[in-house]
Amino acid sequence: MKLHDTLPFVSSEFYYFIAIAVCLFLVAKIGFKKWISYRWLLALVIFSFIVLLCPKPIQFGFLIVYLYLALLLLRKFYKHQNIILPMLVLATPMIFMKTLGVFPEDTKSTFIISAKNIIQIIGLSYIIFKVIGLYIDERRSATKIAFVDFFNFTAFVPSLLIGPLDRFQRFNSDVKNGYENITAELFLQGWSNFIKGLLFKFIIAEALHRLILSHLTDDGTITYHLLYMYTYLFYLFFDFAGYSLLAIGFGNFIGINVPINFDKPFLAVNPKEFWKRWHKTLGDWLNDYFFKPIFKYFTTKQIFTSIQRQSIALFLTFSLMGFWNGFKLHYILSGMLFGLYSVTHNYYIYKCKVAGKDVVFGKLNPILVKIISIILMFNSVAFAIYLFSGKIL
Amino acid sequence: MSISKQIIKNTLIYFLLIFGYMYLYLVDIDQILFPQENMEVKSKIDFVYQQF
Amino acid sequence: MEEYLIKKIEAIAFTKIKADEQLWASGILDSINIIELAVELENELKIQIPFDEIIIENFQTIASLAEYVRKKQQND
Amino acid sequence: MSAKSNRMIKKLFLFHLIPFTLAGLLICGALIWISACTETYRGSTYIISGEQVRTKGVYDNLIYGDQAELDFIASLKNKNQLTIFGSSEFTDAPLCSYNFLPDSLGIQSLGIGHAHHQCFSILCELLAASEYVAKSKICIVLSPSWFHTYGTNTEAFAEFVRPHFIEKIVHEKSIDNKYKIAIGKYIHEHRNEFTGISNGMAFLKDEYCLAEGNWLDFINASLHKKLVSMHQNSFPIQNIIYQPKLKNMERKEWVADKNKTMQGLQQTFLSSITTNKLYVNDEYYNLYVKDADGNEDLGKIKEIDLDNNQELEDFKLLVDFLVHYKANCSFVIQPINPYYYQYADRNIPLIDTLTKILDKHNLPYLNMYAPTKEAYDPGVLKDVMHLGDYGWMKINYFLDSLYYEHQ
Repeated sequence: MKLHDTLPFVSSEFYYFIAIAVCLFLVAKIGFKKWISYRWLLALVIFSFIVLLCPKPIQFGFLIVYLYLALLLLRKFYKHQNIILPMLVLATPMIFMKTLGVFPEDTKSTFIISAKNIIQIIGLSYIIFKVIGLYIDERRSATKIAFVDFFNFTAFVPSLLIGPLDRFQRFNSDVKNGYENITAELFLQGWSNFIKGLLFKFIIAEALHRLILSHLTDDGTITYHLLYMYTYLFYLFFDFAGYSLLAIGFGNFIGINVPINFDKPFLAVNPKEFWKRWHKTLGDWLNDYFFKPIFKYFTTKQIFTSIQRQSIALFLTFSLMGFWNGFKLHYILSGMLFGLYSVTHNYYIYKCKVAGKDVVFGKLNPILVKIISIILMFNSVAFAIYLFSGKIL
Repeated sequence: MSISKQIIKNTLIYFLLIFGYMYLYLVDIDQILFPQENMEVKSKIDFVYQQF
Repeated sequence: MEEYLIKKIEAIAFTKIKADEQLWASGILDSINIIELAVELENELKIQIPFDEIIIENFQTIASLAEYVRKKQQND
Repeated sequence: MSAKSNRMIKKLFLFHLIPFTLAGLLICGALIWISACTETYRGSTYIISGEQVRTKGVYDNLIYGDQAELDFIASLKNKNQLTIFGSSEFTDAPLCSYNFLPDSLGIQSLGIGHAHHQCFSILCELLAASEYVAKSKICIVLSPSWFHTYGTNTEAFAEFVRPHFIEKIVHEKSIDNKYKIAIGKYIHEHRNEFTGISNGMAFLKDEYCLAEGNWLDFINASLHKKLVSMHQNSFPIQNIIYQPKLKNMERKEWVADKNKTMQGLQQTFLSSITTNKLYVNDEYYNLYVKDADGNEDLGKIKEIDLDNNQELEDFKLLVDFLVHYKANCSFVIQPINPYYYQYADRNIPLIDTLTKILDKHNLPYLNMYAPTKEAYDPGVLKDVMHLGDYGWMKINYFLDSLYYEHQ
């Protein structure tokens, strides 16, 4: 066993952990329901992962405790409707980490190295987003949030590393259902997700990487760039979607309906649909906790014209996504590019609505329009993801 | 989804899983497709000269 | 109330709607104009609609929206 | 049984067990089809021939290419030559046996080794030369410190057990399978410590997994073996043939007086020490023994669990090999400096075990181990554990009288 060096779904050791955890839940469901409640068993499993396998368990513990205390204090003393301050308080560790990420890997400064060492915790960005969502959703309810529920939600091992981003209410309703949720049906569904995830991540993504990406040499030709761009897009999709499916599958095994993250994204006809199909949980998060409040604020204050407000809010939202990925130029530009796509598409929809007809395609056959849209969207995404990869910057 | 379609889909998934495992992890398909010189194997760990 | 809401939505979405239309599923409302609608309702009906209550459940149909607005008016 | 669980079982069968079985059948079909398509194995032989160059001195490593390998093989093939295996005591000093014997007596000899060159890597090198080992003059200089490690480390293995050696071992049919399995076991257990697994290493690893591995290793190894045999041209294991042309040097007469030389060397060493009473040379003492505050930082010998000692197992296998292949071999057991190391007597069970094994097979050895300060002959070691000139000269006399005096 590689102690303190096992990332979820990456090292083979983790799969032993899954097997043991699933067995524990099954045994508990059959025989020990009265002895240990579901939420405590879940906490125990997560805790043992963090203590035994997770890198930097102490830092991780500090992070969770910091976030819980911050949450408690905010809920008790901060009665204002404005959510900017709470968001900043909760996001501080993440902002700190992303800032440190700007420094080059081979920096000589021992301060930066040790600071990086302390704050770079797996899944930090995802944990922070989950906690911000939790704060906003629950800020008007008086129900107490128990630490064990908070811990289970934020440190839920399957979605710890790169999502999917769950919501506290949804997650906790599954936890409350507890052992009732562990059914043969959900288990089989989990198994289907799991094998699909294995196929995506460890076979298809791995093959794309080993057989194509690693053999491409940058000779500056357009062929190289195009080949790299498309292959990287598929590689990223299969790797990421595969990971999400594994997380969903593992969640299903132990009775948690982890939300779907990817749904045939390359069939999207426009940016709006794309974000419902590609990393959906992040798209939803950004919409609910960033776009909505900021756009509502603009609208209430009547800043600029309607279409300008929409464009600015959209652009800011996707720029935030870029920054969230890391304070690196290629992440930020790629986020902005996605913002630009959405702004353009939104402007086009606006124009169509005003004119009462399709201002670009006119009366073209709808099937043909759909095909053209898919091709256009696919290539736009490919380019933005290529930018994201950092290969051209 | 119809039953037969689901069966075919899962057959394909299992087939690719096993086949991919064999050719990506058991043997390196790279070596079959792109023949190369026998590699030089080294130790990943540098042992420091130590006394007991 | 229902009449008023239909007019509002038609103006915002540039389209004609029926009284029992599924506003979200049919794409009449989307994440952008749903907020514009909420802000206009806030201003004209003098109610407060926090951004995290602008969700599909409250805006699904004319009926559910009307009920939500009435509840808000009673509270204020 | 409820309708719901019936439905689940049906689902499990229809969507998982049947597809899995079908996929298995398809895999078999695919394998048959692929093996029909691939060309038959051509096989390849690699011949390394040439003049033996080194008849004296030391190879601290065998990574210097074909000539180093050839010199090593030649050293064993040449029955006049003495091959000496050892570790960190091997330096360029003129009194080291592989320098002194050729220079002063005209006895050809070659040293092989640097730190961490331990029993298992020595065994593997000898296996590669197994066809020449019979009657070869071989001396193995053992360090007690080897038995305080986890056995040969992967760095030494990669540096001494060269790819050609592995390939040679794979192809050599006369080598008993137990040795091949032992190498396979080593590779399997250390597989994550190598940057990769060569074709030859993979072959030996499979041999082990098929013979002694658990069911998972067994399945993997069988599949791997099948796949490799289907694509043998992509995973070639060359048949290595060494054809060294041997060289012989002229013998010289021994001139010096044995006792005088010895005393002289010991006195010179002892009088050169000015900083300590530990019989450690000044340079080493200042560098490693003295800590920052000027205090002596002494070492401690730990107890060894001889029932679970990898190096001891390797040693037994090495002796077993040398006896079985009728090598003309001898051993030197080096001391440690008991003035520096406390509890040097904790190694007594180890030394007893080693000597018992050697006695059982009537193998000659020179035991220099001293468990107490009183038993220690100052100057044998130049520092805490490395042979000095005096110690090397003792070995020179031992080797000369053992192998050459009566010729």
